[in-house]
Amino acid sequence: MAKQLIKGNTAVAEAALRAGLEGYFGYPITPQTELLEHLSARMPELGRPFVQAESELGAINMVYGAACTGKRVMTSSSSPGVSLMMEGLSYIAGTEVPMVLVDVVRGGPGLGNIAPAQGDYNQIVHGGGHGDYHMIVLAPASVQEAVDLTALAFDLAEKYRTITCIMMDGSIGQMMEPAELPPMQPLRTEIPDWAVRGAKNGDKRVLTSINLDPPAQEVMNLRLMKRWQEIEANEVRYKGYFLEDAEYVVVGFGTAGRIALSAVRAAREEGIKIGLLRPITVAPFPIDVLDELTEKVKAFLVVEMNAGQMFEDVRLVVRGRKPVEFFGRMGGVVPFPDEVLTEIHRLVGTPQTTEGSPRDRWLARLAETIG
Amino acid sequence: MAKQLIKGNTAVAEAALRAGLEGYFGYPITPQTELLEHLSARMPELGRPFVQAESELGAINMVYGAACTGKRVMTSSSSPGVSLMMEGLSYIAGTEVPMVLVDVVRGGPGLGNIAPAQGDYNQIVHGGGHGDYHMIVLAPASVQEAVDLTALAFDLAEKYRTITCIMMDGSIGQMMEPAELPPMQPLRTEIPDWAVRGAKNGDKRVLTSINLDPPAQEVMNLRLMKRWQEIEANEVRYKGYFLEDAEYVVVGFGTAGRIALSAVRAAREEGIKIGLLRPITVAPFPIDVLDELTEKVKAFLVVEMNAGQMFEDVRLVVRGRKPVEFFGRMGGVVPFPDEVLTEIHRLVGTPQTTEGSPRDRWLARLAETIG
Amino acid sequence: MPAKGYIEVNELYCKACELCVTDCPYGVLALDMERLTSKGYHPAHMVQPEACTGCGICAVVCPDAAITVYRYERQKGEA
Amino acid sequence: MPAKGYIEVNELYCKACELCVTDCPYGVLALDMERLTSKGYHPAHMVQPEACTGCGICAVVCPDAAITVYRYERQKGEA
Amino acid sequence: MTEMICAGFGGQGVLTAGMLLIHAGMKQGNNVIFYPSYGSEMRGGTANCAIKISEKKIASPVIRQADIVFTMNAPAIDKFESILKPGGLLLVNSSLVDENRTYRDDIRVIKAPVTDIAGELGNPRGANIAMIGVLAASTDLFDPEFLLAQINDYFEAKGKKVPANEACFRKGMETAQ
Amino acid sequence: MTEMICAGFGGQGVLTAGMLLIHAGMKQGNNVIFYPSYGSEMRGGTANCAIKISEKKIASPVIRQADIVFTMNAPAIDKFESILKPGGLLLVNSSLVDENRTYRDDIRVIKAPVTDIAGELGNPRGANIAMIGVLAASTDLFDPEFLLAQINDYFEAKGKKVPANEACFRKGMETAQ
Amino acid sequence: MTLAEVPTRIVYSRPEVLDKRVTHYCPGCTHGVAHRLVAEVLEEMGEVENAIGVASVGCSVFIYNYFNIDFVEAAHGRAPAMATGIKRLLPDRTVFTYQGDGDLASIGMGEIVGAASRGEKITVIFLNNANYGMTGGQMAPTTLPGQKTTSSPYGKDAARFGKPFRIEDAYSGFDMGYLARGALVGAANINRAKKMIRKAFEKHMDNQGLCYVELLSPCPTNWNLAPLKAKDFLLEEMTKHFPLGEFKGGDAK
Amino acid sequence: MTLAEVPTRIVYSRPEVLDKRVTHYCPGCTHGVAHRLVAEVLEEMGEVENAIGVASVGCSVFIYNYFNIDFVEAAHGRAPAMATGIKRLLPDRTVFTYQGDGDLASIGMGEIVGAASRGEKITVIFLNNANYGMTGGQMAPTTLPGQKTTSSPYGKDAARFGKPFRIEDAYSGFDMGYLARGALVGAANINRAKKMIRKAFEKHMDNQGLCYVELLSPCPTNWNLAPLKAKDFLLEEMTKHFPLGEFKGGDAK
Ligand SMILES: Cc1ncc(C[n+]2csc(CCOP(=O)(O)OP(=O)(O)O)c2C)c(N)n1
Ligand SMILES: Cc1ncc(C[n+]2csc(CCOP(=O)(O)OP(=O)(O)O)c2C)c(N)n1
Ligand code: SF4
Ligand code: SF4
Ligand code: SF4
Ligand code: SF4
Ligand code: SF4
Ligand code: SF4
Ligand SMILES: [Mg+2]
Ligand SMILES: [Mg+2]
Repeated sequence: MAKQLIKGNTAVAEAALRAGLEGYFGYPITPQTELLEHLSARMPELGRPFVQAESELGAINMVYGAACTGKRVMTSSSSPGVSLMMEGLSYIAGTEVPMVLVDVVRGGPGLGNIAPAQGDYNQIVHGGGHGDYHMIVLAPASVQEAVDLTALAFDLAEKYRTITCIMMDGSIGQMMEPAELPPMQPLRTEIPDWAVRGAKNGDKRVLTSINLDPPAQEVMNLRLMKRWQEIEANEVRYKGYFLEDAEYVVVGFGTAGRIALSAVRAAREEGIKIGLLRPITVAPFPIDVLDELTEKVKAFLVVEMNAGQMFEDVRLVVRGRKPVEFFGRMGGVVPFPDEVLTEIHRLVGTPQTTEGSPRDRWLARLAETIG
Repeated sequence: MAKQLIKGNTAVAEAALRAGLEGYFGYPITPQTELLEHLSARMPELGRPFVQAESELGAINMVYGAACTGKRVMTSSSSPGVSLMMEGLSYIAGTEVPMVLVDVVRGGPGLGNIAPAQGDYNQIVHGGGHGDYHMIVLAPASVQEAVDLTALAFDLAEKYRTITCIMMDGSIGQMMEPAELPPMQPLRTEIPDWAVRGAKNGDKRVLTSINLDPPAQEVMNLRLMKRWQEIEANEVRYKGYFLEDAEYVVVGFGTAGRIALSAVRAAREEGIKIGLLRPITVAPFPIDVLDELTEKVKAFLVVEMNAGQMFEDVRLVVRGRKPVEFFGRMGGVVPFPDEVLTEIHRLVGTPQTTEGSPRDRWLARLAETIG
Repeated sequence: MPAKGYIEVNELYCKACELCVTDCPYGVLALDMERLTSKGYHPAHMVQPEACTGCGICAVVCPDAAITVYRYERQKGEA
Repeated sequence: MPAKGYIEVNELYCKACELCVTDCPYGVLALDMERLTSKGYHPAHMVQPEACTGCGICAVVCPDAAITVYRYERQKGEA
Repeated sequence: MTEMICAGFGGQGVLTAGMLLIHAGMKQGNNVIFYPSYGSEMRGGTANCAIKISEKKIASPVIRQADIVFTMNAPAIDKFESILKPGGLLLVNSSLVDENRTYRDDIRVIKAPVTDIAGELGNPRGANIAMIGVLAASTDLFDPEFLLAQINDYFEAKGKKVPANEACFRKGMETAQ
Repeated sequence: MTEMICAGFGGQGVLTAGMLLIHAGMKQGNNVIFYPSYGSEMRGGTANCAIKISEKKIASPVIRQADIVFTMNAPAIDKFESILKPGGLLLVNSSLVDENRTYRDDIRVIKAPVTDIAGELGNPRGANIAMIGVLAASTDLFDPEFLLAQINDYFEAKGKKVPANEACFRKGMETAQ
Repeated sequence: MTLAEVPTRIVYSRPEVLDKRVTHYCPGCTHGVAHRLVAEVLEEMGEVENAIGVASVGCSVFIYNYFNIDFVEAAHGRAPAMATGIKRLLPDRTVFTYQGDGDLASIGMGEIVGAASRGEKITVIFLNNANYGMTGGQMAPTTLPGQKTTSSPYGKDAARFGKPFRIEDAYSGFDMGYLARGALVGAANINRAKKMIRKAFEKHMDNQGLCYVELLSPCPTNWNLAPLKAKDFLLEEMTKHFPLGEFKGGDAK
Repeated sequence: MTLAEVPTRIVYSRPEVLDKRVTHYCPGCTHGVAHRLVAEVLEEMGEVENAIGVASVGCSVFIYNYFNIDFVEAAHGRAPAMATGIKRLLPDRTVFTYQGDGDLASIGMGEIVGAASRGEKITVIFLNNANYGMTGGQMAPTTLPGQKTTSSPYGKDAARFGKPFRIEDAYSGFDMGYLARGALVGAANINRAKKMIRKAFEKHMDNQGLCYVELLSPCPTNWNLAPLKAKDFLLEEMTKHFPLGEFKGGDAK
C-alpha cells in the first residue's frame, strides 16, 4: 500500500481495526479523541461493536468484560482518563485476560494541559494500580511506528494473556506524517479455551481476580511474575543508532527519543562519538543492551518529557558503573534538538561523576533557564 | 495517658480526630472499614463533618474540595479503593492542597484478597496517577507508631501543601496492641492564605490544577520538584537497629520490617553481625543513611510483602556497590520471622554477587517452596 | 387425614434459620434441638409428619435449598 | 417618535454573533460590515438609532455582555 | 512468648475471649497482640483470632505454630489442630464435639463441656469465660484470681458487668482440674 | 528543512493550507510533518499548525524558529512574528491587517490582500489558496505548477474539486511578484 | 399399605444448575433464595448453557461457586459495564449481573445509569438488603431513615444522607424492558419474585432492553436480628419504603 | 435640546462581578449568558463575597477567569463531590457547581446522583448543549436521537445509545430544593432562566437541599450551525426533548 498522510490517532485506530479489532470502548479526551472518533465511524461500518462509554471507568470495565470473551478489544484515553482506569487495569491484570490500551499522554499532574508529555511512564510501567502486575508497554516515535506496533500489541496481549499499552505522547497522536497502513486482516475465528461463552455440557469457565486464600493468591502472583520473566526474555524491542563505536549514549523513548536522535546526528557531524538507544518496549525494559553498553561507554544521558521516570530504570541497570545524566522538560514542553545537543556538549565536554544526584543537577540547570 | 488496647484502624481514626481532623470522607472497604466506622460515631459527636461518600471516587473529590478550604481533612481506603483515587490524587497534587490519605493495603492485584500486603508501594510511592508528583509516605510498623505518625502526617501535609499517605498493611489496621493516644488538640483557627473562603473585598482565590500553557505548567512542575527536594532534605525518617557494627543489613518497612527485626535479633543472638534499616518515610526514601551503610556493609537483604517494589529503590541507592538480595511474600502472605532468618543465613553463609537478577533468584527459590 | 407428602432436609445445607418452620402452614416442622449438623446447626425436621401436604412452601422459602418435597401418589380414594 | 434610548457595543467583547441584531424588536441593530474589531469580527452597531426604545433586549441576549443600554431621562412631555 | 488461637462460631465469644486474655496480659506487664479474622471470613459464622503474649517485643501478628488452641466447636478443631506445636495444648468444648473424636497424639487435649456449664449456670453467653477458666487451670499463663479480676475489670470498663461470669470461670477451672 | 507556521482565524483554512503544503512536499519526495493546534485552543476561533518539509528525517513536531510564517489575520502576526528566524518570511493578509502596522526589520514581509482576492474571484473560502500562491511565488519551496497540481489532486481525492482555486492561486502568485 | 409403600413423586428439589456446595451465607440470608430462583428460571428457560453471569463484590462475591454456568467477576459497582462488554461482543448470550445495593446504588451508580440510559440488553438482579453486608453492615443509599448501621451509629439521618434510593423513581425516564421489585421472604412473595425474574430474562432474550429486578432481602447478621425477626422487619418496615410491584414492562402474562 | 444633551441613565450594563476579560467562547455560544446570569444573581443577592464556585472540565473550564469570586476546579464529572467537600466544611457559604452535560450526565453521574440523594446543600448550574463541546463535539447522553456528532457520524442511534437524559425523570425521586430547566436564547427565556437561577440560589441559602437549574445552550461550533440557526435548532428541536419549566420547588414567588 502507498503511504498516506495520516494523523497518529487515526492511524492507530485504523491499524487496530485492520488487525482485527472486535470491540472498542472509549471516552473522549484530548489529545486522543480522533482515535475514538475514527472508530465511531468505522466499527459500525464493519458491524463491530463501538461503545462510547459513560466514562473511562465504564470503558475499562466494558473492555474487561469484552476481553473475557476472548475477542480482540481495546480502549484508548489520555492521562487523567487513564488514571481512572487504574482499578480496572489491576483487575484485568489479575484476571489474566488480554487487552490493548492506548495512552496518548498529556501534561500533568491534574488537569494540567493537553500538550504532549511522558509523565505517565510510572503509572503505566510501574503499576499505577494496586498490587503487583506488569503490562507490556510499547512507545512509538512516529506515526508509522505507531501503526506497526498496533498489531503487535494485540498479538503480545493474547500470547501472554496480558495488557499491552501503546504509550505515546500527545504529539504522536496529533501529528500527521506519511505512513503505510497494513492490509485488512480477517477476524480471528477460534475462541481461546479460557474465554467465557456459556457453559455448554457443564464445561464451566469462571474469570475472576479474587483469591481469598493468600497462598492461592501468591501462586497466582508467582505465575504473573514468571510470565513477566518470559516476556522480559523474549519481547524486548529497541532501536539503536550509532551504538557500535559510541563513547556516549543518549537514552530516550517516543518523541523525546526522536528528538534526541536529531541531536545525536548533529553531534556525530561534529565528530562526537555518541549513539542513541531508543527503547520501543519501555516494559520489558531493554536491560541487556543497556548493560552491555554500560561496559563500553563513558557516560549516558537520559532525555525525557517528564521529571526523570525512565531515568530511574536506566540507573537501575547502569548500577553506578558509569555516570548517567538527565535532561527533561515537563508539563507539555517538548524539548528542542538543540537543547539536547547542548546537553550532549555538556556531557562530553565536562567531567562527569557517578556521585551526587543527577536529578538535582538537572533541576538546578532547569531552574536557571525557566525558573 | 495510659496505654489502651486498640485496633490499628481505630487508633489512627482517633489519633486523627485528636490531631484536629475537621472533615472525613470515605467509603467502606476491608481491611480499613473500622477507621470509617469509628469516625462515623466520633465526628458527629464533635459536630464535625463525616460523609460516607458514594464511592472512593466521590470520597477523594470531596476531600479535594474540603482541602481547598484549608482545613484538616482525610480519607482512608484500601488498595482497590485507592486505585480509584488516582485521578483525584493527581489533581490534588497538582493543586497543591494538603490532605492525608490512609491506605490499609491488601493482597492484589484485582479483587485479590483482604489479607495484609505491601503491593501498593509503587502506586503510592512512585505515582499511580498521571503526571509527575510525589506524596510523603509514612509506613508505621505498630499501632503505636501509626498513632504517632498520624498527627505528623497532617503537619507535613500542611507544611508542604502536599498529600501525606499513611501506608500500612492490613495487619497494622486490623491488629490490636496497647497504645497511648495523644491528648485532644484544639482545632486550628487560622485559615491558610491560599484557601478559598469567599472573595471578600475582591481578594479572589482560585485553586486549580490546570495550566494550559506548557511553560506555565512546567514552572509549576519545577515548583513541585523543588518542594520535593526540600522534603527529601528535611523529612526523612527511619529506624536503625544494630547498625553500628553491622556487616549485613536487612531493609524492610511496616510489618515486613517488624518481622525482619525479630529475625535480625535472632541472628544477632547467633552472633551474626546484622542490622535492620526500617524506613518510616518510604517517601522521601532514606537515601543518605543507606548510602553510608553501603560503604560499610557486605550485603543487603530487602524484605517486603510484595514482589520487590521498595527493593528497586534500595538498589537505586546502592548502585551495584554491594549485593542486594530480595525476599518477599506476595498476595497477602505474611512472612514468618524464621523464613527471614533462613534468608539471613543464606545471605551470610553463601557468597553474594552484584551480578544477575536478585529478583530472578528469589523467584526461583520461591517457586521451589510454593510452586 | 393421612399425610399427602413429606419432606427431606439435607443437613449439609440446613442452617437452622427456622424460616421453613414458621412458614409451613401446617406446623409440620421444627428445629431438632437434639442434633447438631457438622456445621453446628440444629437442623429442621418433621415433627408433625402426618400434617404434611407436600405443598412445597418450606422448600420455596428455604434460603439454602436444603429441602426436597415429595408427594404421595395415591390412587384416587386410597386412604 | 424620537429615540427613547440607545446602546453601546463594547467592541472588545462583541463577536458578531448577530443574536442582538435579530432579537432587537425594532430593527435597530446590524453588524458593521465596514469595520473589524481587533479580534477580527464585524461588530454590531446601531443602524436605526431613532427606533431604539432602550428596552434592553439586545443586552439580555448578548452572550458576551458586550452591550450597555441607556435610556433618555426626558421630562414628561419632552420630545 | 505464648501464641494462641481462639476459634469457634461467631457468637460464641471467641474474639472476646482473645481480647480478655491480652487485656490481662497487658495488665500483667507483657507485650500483647491480638489479630482477628476479618472481613468475609466472618460470613458463615466462624470466627477466630490470634493472640500473643510475650515479655519480648512481638514481631508478627500471624501464628505459624501455636502453643495453645482454644476452640469452641468442631470446625475450629478441624481448622486449627494442625497448627499446634508438638506438646501444645488444645482446649475442646465437649458440649459440642463428638466424644469419640480422635486427636493428634503429640499434643495435650483438655475437654470441658463449657456450653453446658454456661447453660446450667444460666449464663449461656458465658461459655467462653468458662473456657478461659479451663485455660487458667491448665496453664500457668496467669494467676487465676488476677485473670478473673481483669475479666471483671474489662467488662466493667465497658459498662457491662456480668456477675454470672465468675461462676462460669470457676466452674471451668474446676472441670479442668 | 523548511519549518513553517500557518495561522489565522478558524474558518480561514489555515490547517488546510498546511495540509496542502505537506501533501505537495510528500509528493515531491520529502519527509513532512504536520502538527496542528488542537483541543481547547480551537475555542475562540484561532487555529494554527506547524509544518516541516525536509530531505532529512524530521525530529520534532514543534518549531522553535520558523523559516516562514503564513498568517491570515492580525492576531496570528501578534502571536508568531517573533518566532521567525532572522531573514525569515512573513506572509501577511493585507485585507485584514492594518496598513500601518510595523514589523521586525530583520525579516522579509510580503503583504497580499488575499481575502479581497478570493472575494473578488467569487471564492471567499479560497483566501488560503491565494496565500499559497503568494508563498509559491516568493520562495523556491515548490515548482508552482507542481504545487497547483497537487492542490487540485488533494481536493479531487476528497471529492471536492474547486475550480476557482486555480484562479486564486494564480492571482496570489501575481500579487507577490 | 403403609406410608413407606405409597409411591411418591418429587415435587420440589434443588435445581441442578445450583452447585452442590454449601453457601457461605449466614443463616436466614436470602441471597440463597435469589440464587435458587435465578437457577430455576435459567433451567426452565433452557438458558443454562447460554448464560453468562457477572458477579459483583459484596456478600455474593462467590456466586460463581454456586452456579454451574459461566461467570465473570466485576470490580465493585462495575458489573453493568462488564456485562455491556460481554453482551456487545456476544449478542446472543443471556448476560446478567447480580449486584448488591451498595454495589449498584452507590459506587456503581454511574455504570447502572449508563447501561440503563443506553438501553443495554442485559438483565440486572439487584439484591437490596439495605446495607453493605460484606464489609460489616455500613449504611447504604437504601438504608432506611433512622436505621442504625455500623456507619450510622445514631441512626441514618436522612437530612444528611438522603432517603432510600428507589428504582421506580431513578429509572422512570429510561426505556427499559422490565423493572420490578419483589421480596425474598414468604412463599407468595418468593413465587412472585420468581415470575419477575422469569419475565426479566424473557424480555431480555427478546431484546427489549435492560431488564431489572430488585429483590428485598433480609440481612439477619448486620440487622442484628434473628432470621425470623429479620423477615418481619423486611415485611413491615422495608416495604414501606420499597413497595413491591412491577414498574415497567409488567404487562399481563 | 439635541439627543446628546438629554440626560441618560444606564438601564443595563455588564455586571461588576464579571471580569473584564474577553471569554474564549465561540461567537453565539451562550455559556456567556449563563455566566452573566449567575453573576447578576449573585450580585443582586449580595452573595458575591460569600460564593465559592466549582468549575468543571468542559468549554467552561476557565469560568474562574471570568468571575471575581473564589473558584476551585474539579476533575471531569466530580464537581458535586468537590462542592460537597467545600459545603460540609463551610456550611454558610454559597457553593455552586457549573457543569456541562457530558460532565454531569455522563462521567459525573455517580457524583451528581450521590449529591442529590444525600440532599447536599449546593446549587448546580447544568449547561446542556447536547454534546461534548470542549473535546470537539462528541455525542453526550443529552444528544438528540438522530443528531450527528463527531462520535455518532451516522446520527445518534437511540437504540444503541439511548434517548436524551432528562433531569425531571432522573431526579424525580429525590427531595430537592429546586429543579428547573430554562433556555439561554431569546430575551423571554433568558429572563425566565435568570429567575430560575435566583430561586435556586435562594432556596440553597435557605438550606432546602440541592438546587438545580438546567440551561439549554446552543453550541454553534459543534452543531455546525451559525449562531442564529443554532438558536432556531435549540428552540425547535431541543425543546421537544427538553421541555422548559420548573419541576421541583417551583412555588409561586
Ligand atoms: C473499590 C472498592 N471499594 C470498596 C470495596 C469493599 N466492598 C466490598 S463489598 C462492599 C459492599 C457490598 O455491599 P452490597 O453491594 O450491598 O452487597 P451485600 O454484601 O450487602 O450483599 C464493599 C464496600 C471494594 N471491594 N472495592
Ligand atoms: C477523566 C477525563 N476524561 C475526559 C476528559 C476530556 N474532556 C474534557 S471536557 C469533556 C467534555 C465536556 O463536555 P460538557 O461537559 O458537555 O461541556 P461543554 O464543553 O459541552 O460545555 C471531556 C470529555 C477529561 N478532562 N477528563
Ligand atoms: S411441604 Fe408444606 S406442609 Fe409439608 S412441611 Fe413443607 S410447608 Fe409444611
Ligand atoms: S429454611 Fe432451610 S436452612 Fe432454614 S431451617 Fe429450614 S431447612 Fe434449614
Ligand atoms: S435596547 Fe431594545 S430597541 Fe434598543 S437596540 Fe437594544 S433591543 Fe433594540
Ligand atoms: S449579541 Fe453581543 S456579541 Fe453578538 S453581535 Fe450583538 S453585541 Fe456582538
Ligand atoms: S452479612 Fe447479611 S447479606 Fe451477607 S451473608 Fe450474612 S446475612 Fe447475608
Ligand atoms: S464549542 Fe460549543 S460550547 Fe464550546 S465554546 Fe464553542 S459554541 Fe460554546
Ligand atoms: Mg447490600
Ligand atoms: Mg456539553
